[in-house]
Amino acid sequence: MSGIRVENIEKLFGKAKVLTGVSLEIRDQEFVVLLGPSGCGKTTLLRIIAGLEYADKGQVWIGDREVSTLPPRSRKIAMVFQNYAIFPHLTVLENIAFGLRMQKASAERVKAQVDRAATLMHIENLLQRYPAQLSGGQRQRVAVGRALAVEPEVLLMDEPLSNLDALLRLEMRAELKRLLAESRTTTLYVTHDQVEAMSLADRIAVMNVGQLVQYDEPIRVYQEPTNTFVGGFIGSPPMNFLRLRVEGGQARIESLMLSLPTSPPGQEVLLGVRPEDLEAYSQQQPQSFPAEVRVVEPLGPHLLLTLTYEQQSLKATVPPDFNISPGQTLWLKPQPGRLCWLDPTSGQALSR
Amino acid sequence: MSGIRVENIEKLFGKAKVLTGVSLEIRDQEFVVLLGPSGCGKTTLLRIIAGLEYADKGQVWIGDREVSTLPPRSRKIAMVFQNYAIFPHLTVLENIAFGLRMQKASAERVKAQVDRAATLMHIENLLQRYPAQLSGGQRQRVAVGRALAVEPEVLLMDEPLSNLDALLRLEMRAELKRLLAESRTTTLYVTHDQVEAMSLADRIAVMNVGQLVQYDEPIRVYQEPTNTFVGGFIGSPPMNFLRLRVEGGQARIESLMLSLPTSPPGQEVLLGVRPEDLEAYSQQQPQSFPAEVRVVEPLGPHLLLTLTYEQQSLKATVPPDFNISPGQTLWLKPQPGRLCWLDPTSGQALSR
Amino acid sequence: MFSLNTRAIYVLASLLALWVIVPIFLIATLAFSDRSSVFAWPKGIFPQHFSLQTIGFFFGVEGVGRAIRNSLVVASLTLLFSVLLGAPAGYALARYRFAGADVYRVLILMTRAFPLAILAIPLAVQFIHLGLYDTPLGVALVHTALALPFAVLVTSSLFLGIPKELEEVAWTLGCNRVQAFVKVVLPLALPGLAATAIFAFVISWNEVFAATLLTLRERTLPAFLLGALNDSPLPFRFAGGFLLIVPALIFIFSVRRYLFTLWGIANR
Amino acid sequence: MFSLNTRAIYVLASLLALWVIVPIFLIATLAFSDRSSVFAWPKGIFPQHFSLQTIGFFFGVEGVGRAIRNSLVVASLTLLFSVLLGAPAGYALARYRFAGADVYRVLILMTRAFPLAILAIPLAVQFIHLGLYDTPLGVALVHTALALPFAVLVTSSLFLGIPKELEEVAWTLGCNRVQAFVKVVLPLALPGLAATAIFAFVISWNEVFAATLLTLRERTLPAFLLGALNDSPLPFRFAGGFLLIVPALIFIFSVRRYLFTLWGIANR
Repeated sequence: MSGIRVENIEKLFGKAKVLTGVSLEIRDQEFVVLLGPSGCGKTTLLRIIAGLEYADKGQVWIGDREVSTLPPRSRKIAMVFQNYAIFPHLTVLENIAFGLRMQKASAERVKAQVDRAATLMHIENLLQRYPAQLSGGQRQRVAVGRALAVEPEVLLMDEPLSNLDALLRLEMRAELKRLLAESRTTTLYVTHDQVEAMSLADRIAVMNVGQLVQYDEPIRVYQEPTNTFVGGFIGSPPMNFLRLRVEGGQARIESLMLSLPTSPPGQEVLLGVRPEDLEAYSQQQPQSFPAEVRVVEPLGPHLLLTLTYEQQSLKATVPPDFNISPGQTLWLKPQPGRLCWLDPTSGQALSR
Repeated sequence: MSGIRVENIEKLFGKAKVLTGVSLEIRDQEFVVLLGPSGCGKTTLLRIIAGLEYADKGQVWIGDREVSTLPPRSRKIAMVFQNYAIFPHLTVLENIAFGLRMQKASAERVKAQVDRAATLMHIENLLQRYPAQLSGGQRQRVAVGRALAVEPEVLLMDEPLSNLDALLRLEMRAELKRLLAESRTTTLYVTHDQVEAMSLADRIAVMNVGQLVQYDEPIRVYQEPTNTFVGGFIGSPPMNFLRLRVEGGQARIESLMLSLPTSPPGQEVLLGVRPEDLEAYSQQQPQSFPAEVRVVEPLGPHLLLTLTYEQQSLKATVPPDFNISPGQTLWLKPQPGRLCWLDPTSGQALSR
Repeated sequence: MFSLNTRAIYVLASLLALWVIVPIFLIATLAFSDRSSVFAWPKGIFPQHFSLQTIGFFFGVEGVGRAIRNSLVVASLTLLFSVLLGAPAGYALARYRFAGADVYRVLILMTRAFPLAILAIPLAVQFIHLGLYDTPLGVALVHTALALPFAVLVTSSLFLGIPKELEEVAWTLGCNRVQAFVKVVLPLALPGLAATAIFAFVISWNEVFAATLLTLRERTLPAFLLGALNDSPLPFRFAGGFLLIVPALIFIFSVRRYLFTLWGIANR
Repeated sequence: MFSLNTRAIYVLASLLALWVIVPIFLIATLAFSDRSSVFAWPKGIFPQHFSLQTIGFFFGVEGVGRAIRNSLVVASLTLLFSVLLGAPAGYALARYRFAGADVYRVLILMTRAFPLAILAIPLAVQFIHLGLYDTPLGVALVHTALALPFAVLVTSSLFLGIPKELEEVAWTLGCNRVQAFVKVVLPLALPGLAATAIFAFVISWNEVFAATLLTLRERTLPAFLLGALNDSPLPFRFAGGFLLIVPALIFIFSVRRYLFTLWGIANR
C-alpha cells in the first residue's frame, strides 16, 4: 500500500481545459473522495491516475514511483467502474481471478485470494454463476471483489454506487465503508453525490471547473466552506447565504449585531448559515431576527421552512411538531459557533 | 373546480394486471400525491383519470360527472407531463394559449389568461421565445402555465420535477407548493420520490403492485405506516424493523419491556421505529437497550449510525458532535410515542 | 499516444469518404470533358478540358429523351405511392409497440442481401395478364414495393422522434385525434416526410433490374442505358452514369442538414 | 378503442411480413414443382406436385456448374477481404468518436440510393489494363468495395456494444492492449463477426451488375442467369431465382436470434 501524489495536472480535450493545474496528495491507507458536479474534471483526474488517460502537464506518483508515463498494467492499481465492467463471458470466479491469472499466480494463490475476496464481499455462493444471472448489487460486489483480489497498492472507484437504486445504495454505502476500513487500502473515490462523500471520506476533495477548491475533513467542508460554491453544493438543502450590511466592523440583521472574524473588503458581507443552525421561535427572542414563512414542507424527521428576510430567501429546519403556517413571522436565532462569513463579490470565505 | 372519484379501477396490459381494483377519492381543492415505486401502476391510474388510457373495469368521476368513457378533451382536466411536452414549433405564448385557442376563446380572454399564467409562473419575459431557447426549469414553468391557463377543474401532474437537477428540484418543489396553495386547483400528482410526496401533499396515496396500501396525511403515513412496505419505502434511511419476542403481552428487548396495543397473533412481533426516534447514550440508561456500532457516517446535520442488535441491523441518527466509533456499544432509548407494532408474518400493522 | 490515434482515425475517415466520393467525382468530370479526355488513361484528377460535347452527344441519342420522361413519371408515381402508403404505416409502427416490430426491422435490413429484383420474374408473368406490362404504372408499382419498406422504416423513425406526449397534451387541451395530428405532429414531421419522398424518388430513379424485366419499349433511363451499354461508346456511358447520379446528389445536398437529425432520430 | 388499434397493428404487421415472405415462398415452391405447375395460372398456394424435375433440369444446363463455382470463389474472397479490412476499421470507428462519424453513417445509408454498380464502368476499363478483367479476383475486389461500408458499419455497431470499460478494466488488471483485445473483446465479438462475414458473402452472391460488366466467360451465377434470362424457359428462371435466395435464407435462419441483438446494438 502507498499514497498517491499528483502535481500540477493539466488536461485539454480539444481546446477545452478540463483540468487546470490540480495538485493533490492522498496519504497511505487514506480514503479520499473527489466530489464535484458533472463536468468538473473529477473522473478525468481519476483516469489520469489510473493511466487510462495521459495528462498534458504534471506528474503522478504512486508510493515513491513516478508513474506518469506507465501504462495502467504497471501502476499496481485496481479500478471499479461505474458500470462495473464485469466480463460477461467469464464466471464470477474467473472474473475475480482475472488479474491473478495475468500475474501468472500459482493455483493455490489464485484459490486463496479468490476465496478471501469472495468471503469479504459475501459472494461465496455465486462463484460459478455468469454475470447475466446477477443482480445490480451482486455485480457491484463482484467488481469490488475483483479489484481487491489483486491486492492493489491503490484502489480507484468511479461512482460505483450510482447505478443502484436508492435503498440499495444506502445499504452498500455503509457496507463499503465498513469493508474498506477493514482492508485499509488507499482509496480514491469519485462521486457527484455529496451525501456519499460526507458518509465515506476521511477527506473530501471538492472540485469545480477543473480546479480543486477545498480539501479537508467532511465535517469541516460542511461547516466551513471556503466559498459559496462549496456551501451551495454540499448539504441538502444547501447553506443559506444572507447579504448583510457592515456597521462598525459588525454585521447587522435588524437589531442583531454579529461580530466578524476580520473586517470585510466592502460595505456588505455574506453570512453563510446551514438551515439546521437557525433556531426558530414563534415569539421575539434576544439574539434573533424576524423572517416571514412562505412555504412549510413536512419531510418526516423535520419541517423544512422557506422564509424571506428583506427579499432574501432562506431555508430553516424545525422539529416535526412545530406549529407554523405560511404568512406567519418567525424569529430565527443563528447558532453562534456555526456561522461562516464570506465576501459577497468574490464568494470566498473571509480568513478567520 | 371539483373533486375526483375513482371506483374499483382494474387495468390489464396484455395478461399482466397493473391495477387490481383501486378506489380513491380526492376532495375539491385538495392536493393528493400518488406515491409508489416504479411499476406500481401510479402513472397508469393518472392516465386513466386523464382519459389517455381506458380502464378495463371501474368508473372515474370528476365533480359529479361520470367521465369513464369521455375522451381527454371533454374531461375539463389539464396535465403536466414528465418531459413537459412543450410544442417545439410554437412560441411560449402560443404554447400557453393553445388550450384557449382550441376553446375559441376571445382575443381579450386569451391575452388576459396568458398574462395571468405567465405572471404566476414568472415567465413574462419569455413569451416570444421558442422552447429550444429555454432551460429545463423554464420549460417546466411553461408546462405548468399552459395547464393553469385553461382553468381546469382538475390538474394532473406526472413526475413534473424528475427531469430537473437536485438543487433546482428543491427550489421548484417549494415554489410549486406555494403556487398551487394559491390557485387552489384540485391536484393529483404522481411521483416515486418520497421526500417530494411528504413535502407537497395534503394527503399521500401510497401504491404498491397495483393496489392502494395507505391513504392519509403525510405525517401519519410517516409515523404510522400500515405495513412494512410503507415504512421501508418512506423515509431515508427507512424505518427500522426489529423482530422481538412477546412475553406476557409485552415485547421484550433485553431488560426493556414495551407494551403492545393489542396482543399479536404469534410469539413474535415487529417493532417499527424511525432512526431519529432512537435516542443514543454512551452509558446504560433506564428504558434502553444495547447495540453495537458497525459504521459511522457523518452526513452534516447528523451522524448516521449502523448498529446491530442480536444480528439484526438497524440505523440511528445522532447529533454531529456525538463522539462514537465503530465497535463501541451504545444504549438506545426508543421514544415512547413514536413506535409502531407490526405482525412479522403478514407485515401488517397491529390495530391500535 | 492519444493524438496518434486521433490522427489515424482522421486518415481512416478520409479514406472511407474518398471511397464514395472519388468514383462520383470521376464520372462527373468525365461527363463534362471532351472526347479526348474520356479516352485518356491514366486520367488526370481535374477535368482538363471542360466541354459540353460529351453530354450534348448523349442527349442527341435517340430514345434518351423518352427514357428520361418515363423515368420521371415512374419515379414521381413511386414517390406518391410510397408516401401515401408508407407514412400511415410508419405512424402506426411508431405509436404502437408490438411484438413483430423488431422482426420487421431486421427484415428490412436484410433486403440489402435479398435479390428482391429477381422476384420480379413471376410478377412479369402476372403483369402481362393484367395489362400492366410495359407501362410506367406497372414499373412504379414494383418500385413502390421496393421503396415502401424504407419509407415505412424512415417515417416510423421520424414519428418515433416526435414524443407521444405532444399529442397527448394536445388531446387534454381540447383537440380530437385528427386536430392533434394536424396541429402538432404534421408541422414537426414535414421536413422528414419531404426527405422520405425524395428518397423514394431516388430509389426508383436508379432501379434497373425490375425496370428492364417489366418493360420493352417504355424503358426507364437506367434500363435504357443497360440495354445500350455493350454497344455504346465510352462518352455515352459516362454521361449516362452522371445523369443517374444527379438526383441522388441533389437529394443529399438539399437535405444534408436534415439527414443528420434523421439519423439521430433513427438511432433512438 | 385501444384493442381495436392493437388489432389493426397486428394486421398491418402481418401484411408487411407477407410482403417479403410471399414472393420468396412462391419462388421456392415453384422451384420444387413439376413443369405443369410452373405454367399454371393463377397458381395455388401450396406446391401441388412436389418434384425435383425443375431443379434437376436447371442443374443440367451447361455452364450452371461453372457459374456456381465462380460465385462461390468470388463470395468467399469477398467475405475474407471484407472482414479483414472492415473489422479493424469498425473497431477504430467504435472506439474513437470523431467529427466525421455521423457523416459516414449517412453516406452508407445513402448507398441504397446510389447506383454504385454503374460506377463499375470506369473500373472495367482500368481492370482490362491491370489484367483483372474476367477474373474472380477482379469481381471479388469490386464486391468487397460494395460490401465494405456495410461491414464497417455493422462491426462498428458490434464493437460499440462492447463497453470500452471492459477493455480498460483488463488493462488495469495486467493486460496490454493486444491481450485485452484477444481475451475480452474477441470472445464477445465473435458471433457478430461471423454474421458480418456471412452478410458479405450474401451481398456478393446476389450482386449482378458489376459481375455482368466485369466478366465475359467467368460469369457468376446471377450474371449467368441474367445473360440467359431472356431466352430461357420459366422453370429455369424459377430454379435460378431459388438458388439465388438460398444463401440469404440460410443466413437469416442461422443467425436470426443473433440478429436481434445486433440490431439492438446498432440502435444504441
